[in-house]
Amino acid sequence: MNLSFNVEKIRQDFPILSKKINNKPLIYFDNAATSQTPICVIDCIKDYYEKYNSNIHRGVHSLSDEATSAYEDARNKVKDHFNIKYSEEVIFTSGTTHSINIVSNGFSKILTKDDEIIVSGLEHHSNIVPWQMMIESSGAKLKVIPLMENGELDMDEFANILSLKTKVVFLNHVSNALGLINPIEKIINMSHEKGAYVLIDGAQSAAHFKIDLQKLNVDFFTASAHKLCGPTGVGFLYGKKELLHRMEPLMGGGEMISDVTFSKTTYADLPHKFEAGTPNISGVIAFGRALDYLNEIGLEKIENYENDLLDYANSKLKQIEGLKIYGESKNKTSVISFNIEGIHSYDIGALLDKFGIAVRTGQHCAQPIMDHFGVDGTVRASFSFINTFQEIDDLFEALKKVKSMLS
Amino acid sequence: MNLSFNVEKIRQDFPILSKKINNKPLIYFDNAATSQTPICVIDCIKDYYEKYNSNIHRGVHSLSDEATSAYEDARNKVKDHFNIKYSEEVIFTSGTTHSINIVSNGFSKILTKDDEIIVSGLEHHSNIVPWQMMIESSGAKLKVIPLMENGELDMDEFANILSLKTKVVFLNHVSNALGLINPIEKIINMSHEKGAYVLIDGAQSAAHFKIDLQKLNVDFFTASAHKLCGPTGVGFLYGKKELLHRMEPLMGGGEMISDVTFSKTTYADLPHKFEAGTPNISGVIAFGRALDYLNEIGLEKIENYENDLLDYANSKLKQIEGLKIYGESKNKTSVISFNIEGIHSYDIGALLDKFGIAVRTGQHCAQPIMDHFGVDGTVRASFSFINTFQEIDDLFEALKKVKSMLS
Amino acid sequence: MTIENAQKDIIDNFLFFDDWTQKYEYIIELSKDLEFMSDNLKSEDNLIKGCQSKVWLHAEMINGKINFLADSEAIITKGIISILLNVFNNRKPQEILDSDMGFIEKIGLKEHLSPNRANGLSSMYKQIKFYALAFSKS
Amino acid sequence: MTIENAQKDIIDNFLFFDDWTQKYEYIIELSKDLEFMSDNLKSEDNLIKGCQSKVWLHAEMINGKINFLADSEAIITKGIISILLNVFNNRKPQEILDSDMGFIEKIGLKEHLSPNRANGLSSMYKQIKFYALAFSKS
Ligand SMILES: Cc1ncc(COP(=O)(O)O)c(C=O)c1O
Ligand SMILES: Cc1ncc(COP(=O)(O)O)c(C=O)c1O
Repeated sequence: MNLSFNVEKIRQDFPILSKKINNKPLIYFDNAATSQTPICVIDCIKDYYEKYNSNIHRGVHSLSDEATSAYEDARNKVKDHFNIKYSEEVIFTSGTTHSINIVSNGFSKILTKDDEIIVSGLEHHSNIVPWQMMIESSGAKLKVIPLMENGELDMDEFANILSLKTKVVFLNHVSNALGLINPIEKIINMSHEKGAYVLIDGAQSAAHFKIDLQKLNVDFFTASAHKLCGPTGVGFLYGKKELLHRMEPLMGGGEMISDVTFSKTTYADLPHKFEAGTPNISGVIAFGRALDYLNEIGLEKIENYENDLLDYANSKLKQIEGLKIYGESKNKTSVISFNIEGIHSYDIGALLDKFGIAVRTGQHCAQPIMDHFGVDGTVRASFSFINTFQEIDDLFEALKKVKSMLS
Repeated sequence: MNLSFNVEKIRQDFPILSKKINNKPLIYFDNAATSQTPICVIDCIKDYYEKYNSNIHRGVHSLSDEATSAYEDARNKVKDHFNIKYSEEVIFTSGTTHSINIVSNGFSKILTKDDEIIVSGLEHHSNIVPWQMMIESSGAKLKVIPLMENGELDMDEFANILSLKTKVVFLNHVSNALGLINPIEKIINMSHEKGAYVLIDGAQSAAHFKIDLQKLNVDFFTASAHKLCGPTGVGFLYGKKELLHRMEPLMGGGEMISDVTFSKTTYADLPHKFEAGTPNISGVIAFGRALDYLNEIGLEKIENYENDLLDYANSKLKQIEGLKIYGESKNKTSVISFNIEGIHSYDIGALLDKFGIAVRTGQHCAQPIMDHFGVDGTVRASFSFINTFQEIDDLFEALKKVKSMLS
Repeated sequence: MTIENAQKDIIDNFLFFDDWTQKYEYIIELSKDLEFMSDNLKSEDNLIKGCQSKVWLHAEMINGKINFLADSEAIITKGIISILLNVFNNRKPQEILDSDMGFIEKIGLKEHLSPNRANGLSSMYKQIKFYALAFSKS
Repeated sequence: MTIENAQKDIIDNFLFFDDWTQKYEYIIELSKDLEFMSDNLKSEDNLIKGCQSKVWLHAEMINGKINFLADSEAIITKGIISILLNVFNNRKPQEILDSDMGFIEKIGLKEHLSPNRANGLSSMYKQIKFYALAFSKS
């Protein structure tokens, strides 16, 4: 167990943790769906609206200067946090889904029907549906990296389907349904050898360990603020400059053009080309503050503590007879996806809620993984650095009661 | 003058109004770019993150129920406020720009090269560029309603270019650069007679008077929360059900599908089909609160008070020699767009800022209007119900000093 | 018995419980009362959208009254269906159309009414009303 | 005089002012010192992106030093260009590349450095550095 990690002190940063559910203290094990928000991030939003709310980039007045500076500071924070080379390679979006759609739409005019794209069998719907839409308009073919029995990617099969025809490979860094960490370094290198670009969906990884995008040499990367202690409605897309230049924007509007007449429009430079309209200004600024917060604690410490939580939870939950964990592996973030024999995942979730325990149940927007395991859904308990070992004990006790009620 | 309107009391709802700029009290005349935020809306955001932050729609736990209910309540508030028939006709977006792109993208697969679309010469870039992108992919032709000398739409010309070939007419309700209110009732009726659909960009109208969408019988309508006392990064699109059903979504992702395999995806019902990914949950809920706030004051009162402000400002500003107002008309919201002879708009804005007065200068994302008047830009002072008559006096005095410094 | 009285009975039954455990144990009990639904009725057409566990609802008009058959994979959902059918089964379409769901709040199951798509109580009620409307016109 | 000294001089001049009116009157004064730029140099190519008023910047290499000519439609922008050229005109490329813009903050014009695209001071400085880099390689 990790003694250097002062979880009680950290928990004081999160006002929601004093909430009672059904008269019991909230135990929040749905961190993979959305992270909770520390008070410094909430205050940052409040501060924005109370002190310098203004539209940005084109205002001549002080409020607009102040808001613009804060907004662009946030861009630099993202750049530094993920070790990105140029700040204009950071595009603010409304979230991972929006980011992926920018890329899939951008490629829909670049790819042809002779091209192929590769997706993993572990994807969130947000990293499947946009590419299906792209395929429809470009005619490119989709290949899927199959899963091995435990849910890990079958890398031999990946080597088989990867070819010079492959133009884009897209997969998540960590699977939201199972918590499996994919071997993205390997996948990026193998793909680049064939001349294919790689998009990594980091929605589930960025909160759990440090990521160095220059070192990874990945072509596109994206994450959502709301899973990183930040607010809803904001995320970012990293893309290599030369690729962003080649792609057409998903949306047109103010900010993203440099010249408009009715017959012709010239797009503005990066990053503005992809940031049409008034952005989520307060959200972007608060996202920057959230990254500061994570760095103040230290992602390495977070990673170690969460690994300890996961080990502990694994050892406890396995004591429950009939409980089956999906996607077991050494390379996992702190997520346990499970079922109990003969019981529907919904029933477990609904009753855990009565104990004040928030888990997610169902398909987790990843129907193909559920199909792989031949299940309708699972219970997913996702832990984070705001959780305690005691809470895992509480989950264990609650699960035993739930099981006896339902069988 | 409107005595029943207690502006001093209302100003206390806006924390930012106690801000000092260059040691002078902030005078905020940039309301058309973004509105300021009342404390109840700020508290609503704070409340969300402190008490029930959670991902929505698919969670089995109480927090998710609570957040989902609040989110869907906001949808009903938008429905009621704009007198929309069905709540599923309200799509939450990241703002007006996003909304317009949903429609232009949706129509890009419906229109053919034999079709025509009509735009007004008064549009914001957000209502021009998406349609240009659409034209490129559909081949449809773009016709422009020209402006009369004062900037009003030339309705005779509109009647001329409108034909059975016209499929969509899109224009703003109120022009952001000039504040002119367009005769949208007439335009909607004339368009419908030819079988054309109409999209009204309400970004500049919704804050200033009550709008009844069923009565207008318009096909699409959109506005941004950040111009309605709400937060940044959220807006809505209203569309008639049967049209929304016909359009393909702009983005793919979680929430918006009902069934996913790698070979096929079935879209979910309205409104989810167009709300891919985790939305701006706190933003949507706070948007609902902002509409409540406006209704607590009463839009009719706001409209009357703002008209009085406009009349007063008109009479004062015209006393300044060499000052020219663009877009004079009886049908205007409280916006004055002007230049002073021989002085660049930027210089005026930059110096007004030193007096604590925030105005916007430049093209206002409406280059075609600037071209119409043969100017490079204007100074735009946009008033709202948080402004006072005294502030207009201050603007008048400041402008006289600015003018003497610059000439 | 009118729908209103059936609802009152249920409220009375639930008043009896001191804590949520008893309440949910009762709901689980009720799930066992559901009339058997044969697999061939568990078709795509009878599937109700918007519930996390699969829920099937079948309706037939018999002597002017609607006969419902329903099932679900989840026990709690089944128990809740059972409550619903206690109220709405064998009713004339108009009775159903005139009804409301206020009693759900009174028995402390309000959370199941949330527009959250995980729990499908609102969807089930919508579908029941939909059938009532369809049969009232036929 | 080194760039640093030129910047110090400017800082000293600005220290002199008690209020913003005097400061901006001085900037407006300075705008009149700008060397004349002929219309044919005001080309698309010389236009600096990212300023609200049009700003043109032309550069030539003369005896190892860069000679700048610039103009703007807005007086305040012109005044600020004038300050910039006081510092950066007739310098060797390397001198410019080694410089920074700290002095702008010291003379209280920090707002003009904001990434806000309305005021283009950062864009102008970027363009000046860009020319310096280009000439240093040629
Ligand atoms: C008339 C008009 N349309 C569209 C927009 C774009 O709105 P947003 O930037 O919130 O997407 C604006 C905002 O400036 C506007 O005034
Ligand atoms: C792996 C993965 N990709 C994409 C997404 C979509 O993110 P968002 O809903 O923030 O757009 C999620 C969120 O659930 C995710 O877990």
